[in-house]
Amino acid sequence: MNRKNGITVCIIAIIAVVLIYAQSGISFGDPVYQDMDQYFLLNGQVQTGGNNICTDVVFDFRAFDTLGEATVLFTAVMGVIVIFRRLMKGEEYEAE
Amino acid sequence: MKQSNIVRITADIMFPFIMIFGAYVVLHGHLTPGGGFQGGAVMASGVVLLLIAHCDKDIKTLIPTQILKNVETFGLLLFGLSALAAVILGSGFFTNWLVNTGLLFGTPVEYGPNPGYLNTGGVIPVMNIAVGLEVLAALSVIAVIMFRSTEPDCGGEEQ
Amino acid sequence: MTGMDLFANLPGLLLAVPLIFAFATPLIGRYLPRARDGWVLLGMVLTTVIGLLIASAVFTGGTVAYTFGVPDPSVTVPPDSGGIPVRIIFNIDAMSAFMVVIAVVTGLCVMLYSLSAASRSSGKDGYYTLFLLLVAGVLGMVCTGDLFNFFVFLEIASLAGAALVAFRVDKGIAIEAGLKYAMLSTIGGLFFLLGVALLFGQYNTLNIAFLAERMGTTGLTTPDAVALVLFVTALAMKCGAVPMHFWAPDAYAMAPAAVTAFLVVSSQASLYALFRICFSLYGQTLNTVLLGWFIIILGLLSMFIGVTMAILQKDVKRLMAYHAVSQTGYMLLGVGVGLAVLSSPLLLSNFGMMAMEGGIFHIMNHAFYKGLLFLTAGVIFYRCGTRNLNDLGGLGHSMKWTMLFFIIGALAIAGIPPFNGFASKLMIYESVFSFNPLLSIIAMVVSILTLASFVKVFHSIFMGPKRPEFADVTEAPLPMLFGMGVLSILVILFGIFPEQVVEVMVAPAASALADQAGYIGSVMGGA
Amino acid sequence: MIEVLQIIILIGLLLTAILAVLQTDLLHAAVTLGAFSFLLALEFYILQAPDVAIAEAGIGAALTTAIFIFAIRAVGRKEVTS
Repeated sequence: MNRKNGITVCIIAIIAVVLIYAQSGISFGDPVYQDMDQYFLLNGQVQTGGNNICTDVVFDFRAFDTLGEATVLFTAVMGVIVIFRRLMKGEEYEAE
Repeated sequence: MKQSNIVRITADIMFPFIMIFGAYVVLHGHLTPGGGFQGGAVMASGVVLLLIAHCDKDIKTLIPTQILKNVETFGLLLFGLSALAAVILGSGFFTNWLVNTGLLFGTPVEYGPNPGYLNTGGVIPVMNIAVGLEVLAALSVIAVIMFRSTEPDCGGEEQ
Repeated sequence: MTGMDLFANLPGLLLAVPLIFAFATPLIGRYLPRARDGWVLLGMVLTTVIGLLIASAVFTGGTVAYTFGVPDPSVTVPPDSGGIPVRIIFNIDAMSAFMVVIAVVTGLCVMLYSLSAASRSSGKDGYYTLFLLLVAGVLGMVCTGDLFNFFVFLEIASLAGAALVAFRVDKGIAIEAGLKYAMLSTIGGLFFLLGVALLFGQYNTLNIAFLAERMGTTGLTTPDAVALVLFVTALAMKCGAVPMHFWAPDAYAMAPAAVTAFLVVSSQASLYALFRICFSLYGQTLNTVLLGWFIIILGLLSMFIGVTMAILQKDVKRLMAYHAVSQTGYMLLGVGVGLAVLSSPLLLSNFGMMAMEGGIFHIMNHAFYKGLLFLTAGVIFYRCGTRNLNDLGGLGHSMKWTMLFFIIGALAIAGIPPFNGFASKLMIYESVFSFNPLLSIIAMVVSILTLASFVKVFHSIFMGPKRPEFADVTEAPLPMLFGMGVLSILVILFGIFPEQVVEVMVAPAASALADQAGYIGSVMGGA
Repeated sequence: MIEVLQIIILIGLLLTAILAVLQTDLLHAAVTLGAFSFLLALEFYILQAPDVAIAEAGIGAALTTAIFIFAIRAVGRKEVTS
């Protein structure tokens, strides 16, 4: 058990070091390319009519992703309904 | 697991305020920080608060699962169909077909700071409301189902 | 653009139709339970029709780029943006169209099969909803040209898949398998998301084509390399390649048979994404020889370990699941060889393209014959109630059609002519032999072991005297036979006419995958 | 001033995260995780992402904790180590 824990900690440490090393190559708050952000900031308000640029991006420029995220939530609900159906109803259930 | 009166009454008093704050976040999604997801989550946390405070059988009549499921489906269909309406009106899927038309939510907006008008944003507020309903219902359904099926004394009862 | 133009919006509808049908299914199941089967079947048929229309448009007219949220979806780059794509773009080239064909055809067959297979179980609303969501997730994964959008559909497919794996809740082990699948998918998904974040932080875009272009001008930075490692880990995990294959036997064995047949397609969508990222995103920026060899070694390990583990199994579906791992190795091997010689046009035209064609053709063949095999295993379980090889026997007397379908599937997976497995395996053997003879010999040995394993299975299920406990076992219901029949006709057709299939679908897919400049050009304009 | 607040929050995040792993009482661990989410929401707010902060407060601090508590009610409070 202890040895297993040690290996787990080592793996997590290696992953952490690699990720920190990787993101140190990206300057925080000062990206090299920022043209898409600028496009959103300059055109978002007029094109979509929303003052909140975040919502403009989420519900207009990337609305399809939002539908996807809503679907993820719906999938989770259906999964919960399916998996808990025996505990909820206690009905007889036959396999396949 | 019955909670004390203090918890129950506090939850009862807090519930409408939480719901109104959530509805505010949803409806003003295109003007102020927040939106459908955030407001829906806030409203769902109100429902969960009720659920925790009233850990007894009355809650079944208070929060019927089937209505929540129907609200969820309605929200998702509203979202999907308001996106599909753009195709029927002759433009691309997910086009913002209400913006700058002068109709509902269709007032044009100038670039720059402004006080924030509710009647703007095109389909963004519609989708915000749809997602708000969906998230409220979905998270509540998950919580309610998990609550009922883990209840030691009333698991396995009729829904 | 004025008026309703459905044909221009087909890529959008391809996702809208299954999603909206899935959203409405619980409502219909609750208030109109008689209409539910027809409703989900209608949804699946519509999706199939749209998918096949898109595929034919792509195979005849070239790549279709579809932008979400603009009045004219063919305009990928807004004119006032200074030449950057800002919205979500579906970039359906021949490779994507190829995967769409696999997904919709298998999906339709599995849906037909499910109509009777699920008739005895509870929770049918949830089953059909999740199945439609799984189909939508797979279709989104293979169509999208946007990394974050891919992640969203990966999540949908993973969650729906996990819930369907755990569908038979009366068995605790099904829940365990579902939980395992969900955990693995979540870890894979988060790895993928981290990789996307590393790329987005540098290049400020999520579009694969535009990322590839910017990465080409910048050169490979350290975060890019780490992101590649994360992508390859996540997607190899999701497609069940060997060091990360341990979820596959549990999930494939415990899911209902129809779901397993489609989970194979879901895994292959991850495989597609692995190839897409290696070729279209990193293609020219990276030393592809190293990456190619890495994928070849993954493939060899999967082939060999998968088949040796399969021989030991007693459970029919577990055995088939290990074979699925092993067959994934062939695809990795074929496309890996293509990737290893990508930078050398001479070797690529000599045998690289053929290896890639073989690997890609094998994706389709595997989806069909493995789907068929899983469905026959499902029929046997449906009628006999057991999947243990030691308890089965003598079913050849009462289930003649099922036996025929099983023979077709087994011969196809073992690579016996004239079935489709032979066609793609032959292409892989030939081309890999010119690359490195040893690899080809290993592939052939694995094929022989596969044959041996299936002879054993066939013998213990169908041969021998009729057993008293299976005396009243009858042939499978008609919808099940129909679903299996369509798949087996495809298996035979693709085996008899492989040249035509390769010419129409596989060769365009392989050249689309190898052609990074064309992929970038289809979004960014020009070439 | 804001830096000091940020450092305090980040130290708090680290502490709650470690505590949540080390707790053997599952209920305590769930509540610690709720505190972690709350601090994370504050941090998002300071980093000028109020949208994310509201979502994190609603989902992370309230709903996830509640669902953990429902699950703990079914399986018992003590972690079983074999």
